[in-house]
Amino acid sequence: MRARLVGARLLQAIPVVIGVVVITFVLTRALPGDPAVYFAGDAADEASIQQVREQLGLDAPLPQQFIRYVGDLLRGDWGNSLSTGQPVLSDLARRLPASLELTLIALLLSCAIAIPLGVMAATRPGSWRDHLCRVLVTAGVSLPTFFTGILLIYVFYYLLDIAPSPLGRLDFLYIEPAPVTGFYLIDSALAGDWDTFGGAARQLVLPAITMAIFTLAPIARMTRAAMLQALSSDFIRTARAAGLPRGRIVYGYALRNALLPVVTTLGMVFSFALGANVLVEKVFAWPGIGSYAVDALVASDYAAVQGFVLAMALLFVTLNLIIDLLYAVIDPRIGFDAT
Amino acid sequence: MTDVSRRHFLQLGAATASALPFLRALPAHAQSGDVLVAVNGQTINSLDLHRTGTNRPSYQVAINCYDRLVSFGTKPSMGGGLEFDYSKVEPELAESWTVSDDGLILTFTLRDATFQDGSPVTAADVKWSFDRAVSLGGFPAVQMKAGGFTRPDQFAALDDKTFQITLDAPSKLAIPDLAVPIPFVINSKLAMANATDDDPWATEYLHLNTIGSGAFKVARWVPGEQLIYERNNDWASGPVPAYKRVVIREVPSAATRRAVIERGDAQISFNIPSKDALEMSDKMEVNSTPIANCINCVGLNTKFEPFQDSDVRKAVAYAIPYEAIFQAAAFGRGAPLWGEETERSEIAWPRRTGYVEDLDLARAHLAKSGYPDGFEVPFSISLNQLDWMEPTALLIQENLAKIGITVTIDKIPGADWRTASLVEKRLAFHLEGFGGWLDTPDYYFFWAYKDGHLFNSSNYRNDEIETLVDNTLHIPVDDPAYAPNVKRMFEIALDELPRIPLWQPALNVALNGASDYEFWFHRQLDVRPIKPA
Amino acid sequence: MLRIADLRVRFATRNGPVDAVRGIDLSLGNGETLGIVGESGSGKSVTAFSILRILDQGGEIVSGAVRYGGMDLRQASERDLNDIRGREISMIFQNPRAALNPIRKVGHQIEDVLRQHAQATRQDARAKAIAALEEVQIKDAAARYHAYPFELSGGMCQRIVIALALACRPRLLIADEPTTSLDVTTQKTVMDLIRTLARDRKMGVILITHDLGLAGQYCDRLVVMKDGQIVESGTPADLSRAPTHPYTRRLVAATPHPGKKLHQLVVDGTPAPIPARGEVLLSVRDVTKTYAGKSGPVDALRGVSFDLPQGGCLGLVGESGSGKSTVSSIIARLQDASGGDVLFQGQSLCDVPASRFSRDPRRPLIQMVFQDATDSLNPRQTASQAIAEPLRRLGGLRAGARRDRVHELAEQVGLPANLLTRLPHQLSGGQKARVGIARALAVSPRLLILDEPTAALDVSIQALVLNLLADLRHRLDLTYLFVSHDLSVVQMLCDTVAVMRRGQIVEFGATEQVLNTPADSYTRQLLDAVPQPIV
Amino acid sequence: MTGTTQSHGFASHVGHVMRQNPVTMIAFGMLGLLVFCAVFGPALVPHDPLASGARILQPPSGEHWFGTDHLGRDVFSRVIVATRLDMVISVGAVALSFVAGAILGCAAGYWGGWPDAVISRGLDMIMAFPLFVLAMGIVAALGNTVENVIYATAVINTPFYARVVRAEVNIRREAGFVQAARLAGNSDLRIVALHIFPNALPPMMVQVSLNMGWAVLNAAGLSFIGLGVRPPTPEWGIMVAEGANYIISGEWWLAVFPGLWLMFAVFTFNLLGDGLRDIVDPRQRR
Repeated sequence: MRARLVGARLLQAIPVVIGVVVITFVLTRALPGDPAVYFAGDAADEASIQQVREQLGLDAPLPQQFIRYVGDLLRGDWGNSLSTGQPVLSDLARRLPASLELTLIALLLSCAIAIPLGVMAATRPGSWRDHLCRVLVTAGVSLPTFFTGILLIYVFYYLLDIAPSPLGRLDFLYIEPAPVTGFYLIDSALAGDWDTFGGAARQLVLPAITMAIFTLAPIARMTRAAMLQALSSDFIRTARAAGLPRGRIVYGYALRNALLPVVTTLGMVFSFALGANVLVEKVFAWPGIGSYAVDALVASDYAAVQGFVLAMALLFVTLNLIIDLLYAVIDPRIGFDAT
Repeated sequence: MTDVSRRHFLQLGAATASALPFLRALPAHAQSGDVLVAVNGQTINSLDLHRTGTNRPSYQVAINCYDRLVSFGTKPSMGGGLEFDYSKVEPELAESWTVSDDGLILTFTLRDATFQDGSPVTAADVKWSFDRAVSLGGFPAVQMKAGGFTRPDQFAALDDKTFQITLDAPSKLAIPDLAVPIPFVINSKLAMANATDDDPWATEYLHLNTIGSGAFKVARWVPGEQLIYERNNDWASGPVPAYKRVVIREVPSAATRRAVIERGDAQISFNIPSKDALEMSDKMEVNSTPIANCINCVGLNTKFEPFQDSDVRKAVAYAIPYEAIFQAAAFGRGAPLWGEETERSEIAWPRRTGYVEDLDLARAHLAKSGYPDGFEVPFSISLNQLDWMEPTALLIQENLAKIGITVTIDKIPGADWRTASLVEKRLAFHLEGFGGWLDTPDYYFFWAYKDGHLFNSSNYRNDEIETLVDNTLHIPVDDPAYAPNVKRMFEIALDELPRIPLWQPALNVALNGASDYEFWFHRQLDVRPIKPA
Repeated sequence: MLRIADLRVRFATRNGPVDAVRGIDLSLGNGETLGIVGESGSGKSVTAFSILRILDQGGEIVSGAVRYGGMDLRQASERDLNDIRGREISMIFQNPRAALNPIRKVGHQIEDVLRQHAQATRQDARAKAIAALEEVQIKDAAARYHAYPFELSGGMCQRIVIALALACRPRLLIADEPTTSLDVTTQKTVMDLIRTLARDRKMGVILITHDLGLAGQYCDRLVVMKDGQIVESGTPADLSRAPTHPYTRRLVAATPHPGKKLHQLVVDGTPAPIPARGEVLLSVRDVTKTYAGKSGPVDALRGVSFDLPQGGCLGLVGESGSGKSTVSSIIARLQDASGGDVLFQGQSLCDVPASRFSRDPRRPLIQMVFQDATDSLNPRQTASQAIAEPLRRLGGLRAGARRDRVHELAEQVGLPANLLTRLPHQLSGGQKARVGIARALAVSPRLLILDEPTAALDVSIQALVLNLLADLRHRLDLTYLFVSHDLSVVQMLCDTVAVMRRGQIVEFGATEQVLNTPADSYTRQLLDAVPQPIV
Repeated sequence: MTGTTQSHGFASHVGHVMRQNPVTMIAFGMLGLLVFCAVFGPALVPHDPLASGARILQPPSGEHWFGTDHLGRDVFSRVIVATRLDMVISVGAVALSFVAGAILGCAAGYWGGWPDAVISRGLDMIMAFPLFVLAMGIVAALGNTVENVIYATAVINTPFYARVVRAEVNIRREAGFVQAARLAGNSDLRIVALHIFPNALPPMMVQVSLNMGWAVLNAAGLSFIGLGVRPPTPEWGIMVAEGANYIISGEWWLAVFPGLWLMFAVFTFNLLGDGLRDIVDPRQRR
């Protein structure tokens, strides 16, 4: 039954991915600037620009370019990025884990703060704690991430000297762990190299805090709303009447029921954060896909932009699938409805 | 991180590094003295300068990892440290050379040098490399052409140590053009071993590998993150560099770059904003070298109505607040180009223009023109060069408003900037900052004032300039016709004013813990001479 | 065993404090079953919640004492209370499915309680939970242990709630409307189960209900509550024979049972004349309806036919899912039939598709009163806007005339004019029902379809609304199609009854005949389930 | 039931909502300040926000409350004057996406079937894009103007509204009052527009308040990347982005004041949500 659910989900995703491919193609071609001119170099003349254009296949009419692009995609060739000079696929393979690691850590941090906050607010709605919590998380989401990031660097690195230099995923001091998953924390742990693990963790702290501050609000809000609803449900009254202690009622009964909308929100926040990473990555010189996309976009690097968007769309589809499966784990009702 | 823990980790890192296979044992700590860390804001996108799409920051790989036949000498720079001396051509891979009397045949004798795989450098390698530079097209071919090198049949390997070039016409630019980064010498045997039928010049292999005889080789390259050079201890063309390893770290945020260099986590921050240069100069060594043959100027596109009127152009020139711009946009770094020329020789370029900020004169010129009541015009600047273009544009906008010219500022994305300003030349009013690699005025005029040429973003055409440039470009500097020709060019250009020079920009480089920086015309970091402070 | 003295409960609401319970005194002896009867808002549930101190957010016990054994529950610490809750005093609720944690296996929920009160260890919890399930007569308890609430029927869920409440063998059970959301047939078995268990265990029971009949049947003693106060108490027999308080009298009168006449529902009611029956107004001919279900087509209607004469009142009776609502919405032209025809005044209604019927000239002639008055009023429209809505679209009246018509209608349905500017949430259930009726009458329909118009109302309000409907039928010469699940209501208002089951009419005839000599076994079953009159 | 009694009722309802929730009251007060700055700011600021001066990079003082920037312009004046533009961007973007989302959501939620399938997949498609990058792409492709920033922000916001509306419309399309409206002779279009959609307003208002703040942040982010409003127009995002380069060198006021003001505005918008919802929710009326 659940397998069918997964299948139906994947089927639904196909038109979405196709649409994304088409829109991205059109959008990239609408970008200003002629990549041939941009990449032909500083002193290139007409002839050499034309030469570059032909090499890039930009002289063909658009439909033909599109057909060739799709053909390449189907063969697993995502093209070469002009600005990094590498195959887009290998660029993404290297950079995606960096972004994912950062986003996941940030979200973990965010959840660790936001969910208890939301629960606390929901158990005392209308109290000063509720208002304070609301004001705090709202303040967090009101700060532009690039501003927070720079402020944190200034204070913790430049002034206080407690944070490591904001230069990407690992200080010069450490050796990159052998790539298994691409997540430095996991790879270094697998290798048993705890120094590198510590180094990678240190680098993660400031950017992760920056992003976590920004993502607190939606999670805390949704936790509060879902908890309020769960706490006012009849079964909570049953549990109270049966003499179950408060902690068990709040965390065992109410929170587990409230998790469903929270998981949905988490999914949205995750995909949103992955896209909004751009600015944080710029500030912390984080070699993730966000900064990759910006550079590609500014340089009209078609293959890179297309590859990035396609990767994100696939990730989004996968993420939704994971969330659906998570639902099924949390809520036994899911999966039976579909029949 | 405290110093104690730094040291602790350093030891651990070193221990682990030595235990690992050679290629993986790369990073080590910056403060160890063997390693130089340099930060810059741009991405290196290829290790092969000849490849299509290779960007400017990547040129440094060609400089640091490969040798050319010749190089320029150095002289003390007014910006601090040393800078290249265009008048002195010095040997690099070539031990010596001769020029035939008619100036058409250049014969080079190579020194005993080896590539990094141990094989000797031969004239055949030079021939293959030069053939490649003129055959792959794009920018390399254009630059080679400036020196008169266009076809493989001009190059010949006479024997293992003798290499000969035959020019179609003599030119004073020929030998200097061999000192630019383009004609670097590649290990042709290794390259050909990695070539395919589709890729006879091994561009895919050279894109990822450096196979030269230069001072360094690229040991690791992660695009968008860092590039690590490792010293070639057998470098024959110069003194062995002081650093064993150089890490070029990419840091997009200028604020972060500043923090890192100030805190001493990097030893060199290359191409820093002028403001930082000004402020950091009392804390560390900051070199601000005015870039040779480079001018930041205002472009007045003569294809557009108001700017066809020479009085309008003069009105604009008198309305520009030069000093305020120089302070706001360049923080006084570089060389002013307004007012009367008193220091430079008559044939020096860039030079002061004679124009000053004088709103009354500006109004008078505008009143004389066909647009006494002013007009409206968009002013275009590039998003990629906002640091100097934006303040400049704002200040010009403000002053022009005072004489009745309404300006709207139009930010153009980096990808579109070259197309719009240089290729299609469709920007009416804009900023431009061309600098010529070869440091002669006629070379600048060739690119920036000749009709149809790339950097002539003003669509300027003057028949006399056309002739003058053609006649002057290839004759030697000591030719009797040279000085009068050049002076006449200046006269016409500064009177007609298709471009209004503002100032000669400087390249700012901060060093904290390193020294012996040299400025080069290619505006890339040459790490070979750098030593620990 | 339990003594409540001068209990007062106050709720802090957005509109200021509201006194929900205003000083009640109650006592309960060992093994006694006490019924607390009252309509919605009377404070009966709040009283029950106060005993265990599980009031909703904002509720507060202002004064009074709740003594259980020797202990004042009002003063007890939360920890002491938690030992009493579920072990000494347990509670069961209405809507049993919602009362169970939807994502936890029912067996585990019972185990939670057992282990909380140290009645079971990790090892034997499961066996004890299954035993508790068996005690409430759940067959195959070991399999049910693994079920989730959504997999069980409502009756089964209520058994599990009871098992959960009784797992620790409490001495007092508080049952808050335990059967309200259950089918009539299930209601009886659940109540019987509670009675049996209470007797076996010598357990005290407080039964909270709005249904006087039900309370009378199962309780030793009754108290009647109104507006947070006890208005009368006594044995069921006393209360029904000689109610002293006027409210109790009203309540007793309003409780319907077979054989009761409509006007008897209200104190001093007079029977409304029945309009003369004319020609056939509505003729339903072999109507079928098939939905595209997830696993193939679903036949909602399998050929329904009947005639309804002008001035008649047809009761369409059936349980949920019988297709009665589908029939009514097809006649109301809210949806199309798959087959068959509906003739109105001799002309087919089906030749105009439902999506275009809103502009048909016959639109005003067929109107409808909806089941849930709250759901059927736009929360953003005031009462007068709601009533004026059909006038605006179909009436063709000017603003002034429209306002007059709205006032006229309000008067007809007995809605005070000062309530017309209120929004639905500011009106009571009965008032909303009147707005719904006024709206349906606004464009002077010939046929009025009444879709369970009183199902969501308290009995006393239901009595008034039913009498109003009878009165209007006479005054305005209306024809009614009355859809209901409640035979006791239908028999009072309708002159013809159609019993529906699984998309078909299984029995059709004059009300008397169907009620007294049902031909179909299903009709008999329905009749049996109707609660008997008190005593 | 005349107009006056209703508006009186509305005003007292708003007053009631404010009194009910202190945070809402503060938020509306803050909004009042922002609106005041947007309307009267340009007329009241002490300096011309565009005029450069000789005193560059001056720290805050009595003359320049927020200091001056790298061209000697008064930061305080620029911050206040920027309020209007940023309000226009956020209100414009939110209004556009509100309308588009409402139409799409109503169509999908009410009619279901293939319109629903098409619209939902279309929305999924937008959501499958990394939204900020999509906004960048749109602005880059259409050109660097305020209007395009508004369009781009509107496009990436639309799915959120459409989804809320779709869900709200869908649960109400068979509601009793909708059936009643049908019986009252309303056409489908009328029912959706006048009966169902207004009931979706309360949850939409929460979305509106969140998105207004997000729109400002989005515009600021675009400026940070270098896409956005044209100079020398004062705009908070540009000012923060430019000022960010000066933090390390000690000119903190360049980024901090616009950043705080930006935060203040976003904060205000975000806090408004619950209040706005209560105001448009008739059930909150007494």
